Amino acid sequence: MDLFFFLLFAFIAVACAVSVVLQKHPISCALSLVGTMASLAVLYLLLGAEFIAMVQVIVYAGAIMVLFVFVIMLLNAGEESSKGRSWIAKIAGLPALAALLGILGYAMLTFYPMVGPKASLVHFGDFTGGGAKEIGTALFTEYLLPFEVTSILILIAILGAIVLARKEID
Amino acid sequence: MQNLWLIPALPFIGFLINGILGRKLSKAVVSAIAVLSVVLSFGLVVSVGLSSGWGEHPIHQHYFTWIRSGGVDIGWDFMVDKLTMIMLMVVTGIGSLIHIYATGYMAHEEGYYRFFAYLNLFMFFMLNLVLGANYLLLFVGWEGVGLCSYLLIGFYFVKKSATTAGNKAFIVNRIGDFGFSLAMFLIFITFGSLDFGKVLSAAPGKPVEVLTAIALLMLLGATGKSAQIPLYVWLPDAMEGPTPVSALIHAATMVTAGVYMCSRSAAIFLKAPIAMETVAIVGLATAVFAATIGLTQYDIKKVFAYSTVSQLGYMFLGVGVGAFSAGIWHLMTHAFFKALLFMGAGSVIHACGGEQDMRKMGGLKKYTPWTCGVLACASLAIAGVPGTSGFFSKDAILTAAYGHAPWMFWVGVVTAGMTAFYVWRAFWMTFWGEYRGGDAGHSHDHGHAHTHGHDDHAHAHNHSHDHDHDHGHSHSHDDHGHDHHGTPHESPWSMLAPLVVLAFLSLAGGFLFNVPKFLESMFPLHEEVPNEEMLMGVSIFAGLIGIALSYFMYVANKELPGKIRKALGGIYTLVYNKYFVDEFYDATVVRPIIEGSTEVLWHGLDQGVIDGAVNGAGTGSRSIGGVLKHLQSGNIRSYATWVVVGAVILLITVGMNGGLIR
Amino acid sequence: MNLLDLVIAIPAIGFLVALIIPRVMEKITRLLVMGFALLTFVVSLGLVSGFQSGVNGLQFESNKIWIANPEIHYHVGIDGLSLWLIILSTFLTPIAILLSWKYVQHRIKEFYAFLLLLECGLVGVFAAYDLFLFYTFWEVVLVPMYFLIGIWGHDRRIYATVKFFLYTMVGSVLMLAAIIFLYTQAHTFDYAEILAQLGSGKIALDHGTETLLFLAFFLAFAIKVPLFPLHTWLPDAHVEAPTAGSVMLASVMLKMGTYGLVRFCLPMFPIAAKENAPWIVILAITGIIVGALVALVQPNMKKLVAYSSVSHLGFVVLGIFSFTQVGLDGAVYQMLNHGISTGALFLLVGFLYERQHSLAIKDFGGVATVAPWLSILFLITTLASIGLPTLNNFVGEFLVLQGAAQANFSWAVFAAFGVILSACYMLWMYQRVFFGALAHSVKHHVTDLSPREWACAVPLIVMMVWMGMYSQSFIPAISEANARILDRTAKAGLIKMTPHVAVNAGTSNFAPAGGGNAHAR
Amino acid sequence: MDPQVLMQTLGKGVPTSWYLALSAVLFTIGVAGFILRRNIITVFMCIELMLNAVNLSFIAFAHEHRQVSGHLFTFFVMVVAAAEAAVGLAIILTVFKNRSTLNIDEIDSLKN
Repeated sequence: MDLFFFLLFAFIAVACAVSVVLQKHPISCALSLVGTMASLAVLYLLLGAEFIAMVQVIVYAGAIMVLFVFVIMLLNAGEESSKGRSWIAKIAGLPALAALLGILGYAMLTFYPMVGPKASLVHFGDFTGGGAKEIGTALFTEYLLPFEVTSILILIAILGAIVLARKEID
Repeated sequence: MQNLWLIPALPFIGFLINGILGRKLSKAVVSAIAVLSVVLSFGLVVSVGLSSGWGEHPIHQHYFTWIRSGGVDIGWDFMVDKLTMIMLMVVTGIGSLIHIYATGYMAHEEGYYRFFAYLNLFMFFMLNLVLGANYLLLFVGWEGVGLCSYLLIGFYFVKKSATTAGNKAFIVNRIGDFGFSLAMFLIFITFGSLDFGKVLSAAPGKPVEVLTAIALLMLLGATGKSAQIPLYVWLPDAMEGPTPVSALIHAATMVTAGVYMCSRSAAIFLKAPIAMETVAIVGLATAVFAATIGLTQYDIKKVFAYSTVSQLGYMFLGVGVGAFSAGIWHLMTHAFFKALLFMGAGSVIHACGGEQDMRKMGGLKKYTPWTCGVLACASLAIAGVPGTSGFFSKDAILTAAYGHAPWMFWVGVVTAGMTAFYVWRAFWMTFWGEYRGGDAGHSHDHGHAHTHGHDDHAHAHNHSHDHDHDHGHSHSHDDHGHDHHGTPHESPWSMLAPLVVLAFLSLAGGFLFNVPKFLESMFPLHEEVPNEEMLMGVSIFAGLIGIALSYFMYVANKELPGKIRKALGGIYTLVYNKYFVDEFYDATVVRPIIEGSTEVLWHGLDQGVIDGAVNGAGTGSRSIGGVLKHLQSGNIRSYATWVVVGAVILLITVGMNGGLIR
Repeated sequence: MNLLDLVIAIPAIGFLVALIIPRVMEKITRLLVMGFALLTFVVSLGLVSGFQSGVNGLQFESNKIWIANPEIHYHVGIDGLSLWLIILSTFLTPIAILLSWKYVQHRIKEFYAFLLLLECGLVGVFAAYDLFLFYTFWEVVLVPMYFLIGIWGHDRRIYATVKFFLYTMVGSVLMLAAIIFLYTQAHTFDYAEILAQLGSGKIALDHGTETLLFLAFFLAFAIKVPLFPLHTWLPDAHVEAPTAGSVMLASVMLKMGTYGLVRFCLPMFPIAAKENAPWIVILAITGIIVGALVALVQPNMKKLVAYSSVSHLGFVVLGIFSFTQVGLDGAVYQMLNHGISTGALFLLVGFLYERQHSLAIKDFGGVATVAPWLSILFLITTLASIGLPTLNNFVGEFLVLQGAAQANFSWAVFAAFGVILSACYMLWMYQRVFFGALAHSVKHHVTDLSPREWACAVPLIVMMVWMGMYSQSFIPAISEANARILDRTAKAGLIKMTPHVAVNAGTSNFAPAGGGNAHAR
Repeated sequence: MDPQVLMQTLGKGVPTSWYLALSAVLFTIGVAGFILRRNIITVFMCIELMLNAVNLSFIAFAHEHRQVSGHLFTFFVMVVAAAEAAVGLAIILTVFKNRSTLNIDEIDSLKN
């Protein structure tokens, strides 16, 4: 079962991600991205991260992506023009990407072998430390300071957004 | 206990009051302060003299430590001995007279307060120079009087020629000071002190070479301040200043500082025969050289200026041949008669409404009898007519010169003859014959209307400061352009009274003050020279010949000078143009420095080589940057690509080196 | 928190306060900044009154750990050497603020804030006794000056700032390398500790290393001074800088270089310093003469004064490397003198600029007619600058030349040429600007001093006279500090004495009776 | 690689490395989008995609080490992402307002 769900949602995630890159219209991209995020949420659940999976769906797929869609609608963004002049992206981009993928894959598979007795396995239900209770405990004890800092960060982000938006009024 | 510091302090207070508040004070108050401060200081000198037996019992007073560092310990010390006493009397006495004279002479000038402030400041520094008990204090006065000389020469500061002359004076003096300061360094290294007492008492024990070096460096200093060859060039130009300044600074006091310094350092000079010989030769050469120039000049002040240079040469001759007291004597008598000559000339200029060219004067004796009379006294004295003050001192020097080297005596006698000639030439040209000025004579002088009379408030419109006359003539004008009457007129009594006093001193100064006798304890009298009467006779004869010749040429036979001029041709032109020394210095020193600094040092070295190297480095890095700047396209996608490429390279590098974890 | 900490802290606090004040409250900013600067000055006067002579070592010392690892201390303290330089900084800052009252019209609060930051950095440089701290302050000074020239300067300000910045950075990077090298040897940045280790031989530098370290420090300082071939940033920086910037740059910032030479180069690397002294002295003398000659032909007043600074600081370097008590005292005293008199020159030139909006000499003429008091103050300053006795520069120049003469008479001979030339360029400039016929534009634009300008200029004039007439107020403290430094160099000379050094050491220990012969040539 | 062993392993669960590989793939796709796309909003979405890929790694590691820290990192990344989205989109709005374009190739004022 683990394997089935993994393969299914991994496929959906990758397919949607590719769609994000390939779709011409931003709205299509945004919807594809929602797909990726949703499937990732399922994968999180498989990994025992219930809380994060929920947050992923609510905050990411919900709030943030709505923001994106909203902006796209607001700006009435159409299909992107193919007009561009980054020769360096064309020449160096794809080889660099291939190399990046190769290196990342190589590194991860070196440290975490794919198969064999050493390979550690993910089985649904093995790890149950990702519930809201555990997260909450850690967040308000060990990670209290960073947590409070995030509140300031968000405050600043709100301020920043307001300041930037206010210019439009002037 | 006399407070010596009060002597210079009084003029200094005068300077402060006049300098700071003078603009708001009336002329009467300004002159009262200025004159009073100097006269009081003269009174103090007299009282110090009375209480110390005229320097018989030297006074030495320490006020505060000025500079102390390492071995250097210089106090602000004043001292009075006989030599100082003479100088003090000359400076304050003649200074007082000239201050009084100046109240009349400058009565209608703009910047009246400024003039007296400078004059008082000068007195302060001059008294410091004389009173200072160490070389550094002497140097303070030395530079300070140079400053005042600069300020006063450039008193008419809208006139370019005046300020240029001021600069020239200061800078040429600086060259001399360069020598003096090096002499001080050497003195300190050799003696470990700059106090006169310590240095001079230790001088006999020091090696001759060092003492010679010190003495020669001092001589360089003295040639600057006392206008000797090769640094005399500033003094004739200094006549741009108002006439009282010429009388006080450039005849009676400041320029004699070099003689004072050499006499003060007699102990060093006496041990350095080569230096003494140099002093004598420099003095003699200057005396002859300047006298020849004096023969040809037409500007009355220039004539006296060259005469001053020449007479200073005499004093140096006296010092150089070892007759220090004779040199000092001549210093004193010269102060009398030369101050008188200048002030008389000032009176003449005053009378002629600012004219200085003797060719535009003449016949003044009937307009200005008093001036004529006193100038006659002074001219007699400078010509060395027996019985006058100049006769005694000049004779003392010449006799000593004969004792040292007869040829010096003969050259000196010829110079004396020339001196008598040109001074009397000036006298005849000014006072005898017909008045050659008239209205035409000064109509070119200042092209604006003048009020007549002496009322103080009528001068409110300024006299001459709005235009800059850069006179093309060989002579220049004292900007003393007031009172343009149709005919010359006698000067007011404030000017004449000091002249009369000085006239008396010029005539009788030799009798009254026997300086060599007075200074006998400091400078032993010169040994007797054989045939002294004969020598005396020769020099008297030379002087009389000079007077007679001038009468013959400028009164009895007026065509003669023109003929002689034609006959001499090139030589006359050479002398008339002062041997082109200024032009020579300009071409060999000034021009090369200016051109060289501009082209070679500034444009060449600074901007070319050094900045070139710096900018070259800059250009090099910029051209590398020029290649690299294409990466900075501003295109976000290419930046992103670079980030990826960089990340890949970084990961590969880390991976090749075994990774981070291990 | 002792007085010295306060003197460093008050300007820093003032800097922050000035930044916080809203932009609209210009008047309050000015007054507040002025208040901070005056307060600093008053507090710094406490340093003078509390300074004890005869104490060996630092006074007002304060030593706290700033960064734990690597161990960097906030270690400050003063001796006679730094005392007066600190006072000079705190004395001139209020004047610089006051003189900019009208001149600076845009970005007012940043301008004044930077002046306070500059003051803080300068005091810190002169007080720091930890090499890293010293370096930090050294660079802190650079920042405000960069902006002062770059933002409030004249037309070519960008060129000037870049040149100024690059020149200085090159030197300071080398110095940083040397400091780090010393750290690897001594395992501390504390200067006193490093000195002790060097003295006791715990850090044994071989000859080549010592020379290299000396040169690294020397180069940083020599650029700042600036010594002759490294001086070309100075005229550009001065010409483009606003008046307050010029005043601070010439008066105090240049002294950082000479201070560094005395404080660090001499005591840490005495042997290298002595060995390298001959060519350094030759450069210094070349600087004196070339600077003066180039100043002579400058058409721009500020450039002229800038080149005169090159010449004057040549005297300072000459005095330092004469290795005599007299010369060193004179050099340190001359630093102060130059600060006062050249500061005043820039100040007065700035006044002229504010009136005429030109620095070219040819645009002036006859100023004395319309502005007599300005001319008189300028004249006094000019005279101070050319070393007239009774004014300050004379004392310094005399001592420096005397010291140089003791070390080697020919040095004094050549250096004294600079004294002649200084009269030439200053008086010639004075004549062209102030004398002569009244130029038309001058008549319309130039007025005499305002009360504010009086307030700026008079303290400087008073100091000129005071320092010229009664140098004993200042020199004893300097002498003591210098004596310790010379003592160190002399001891080091005794350990490994080369023949050349022997000659120098002999003359510095001047014997009244003997020494004359050797110098008589 | 022995198919038998593979099957045996997969029977018990999915190897962690597969999750990591997926993460790497998603990340690379995100980078590709970032480089290749010209629409600024899409580019922004690609950034979100990369963040998500990284989050997946975190969660996988958290599972591997049986620790909750990874979850918390993910949480914080989300917070930052939210803040970033807010500010970023505001910037995009402003840029669009000023330049009337969403093409990042035309927004090159960072040059020089």
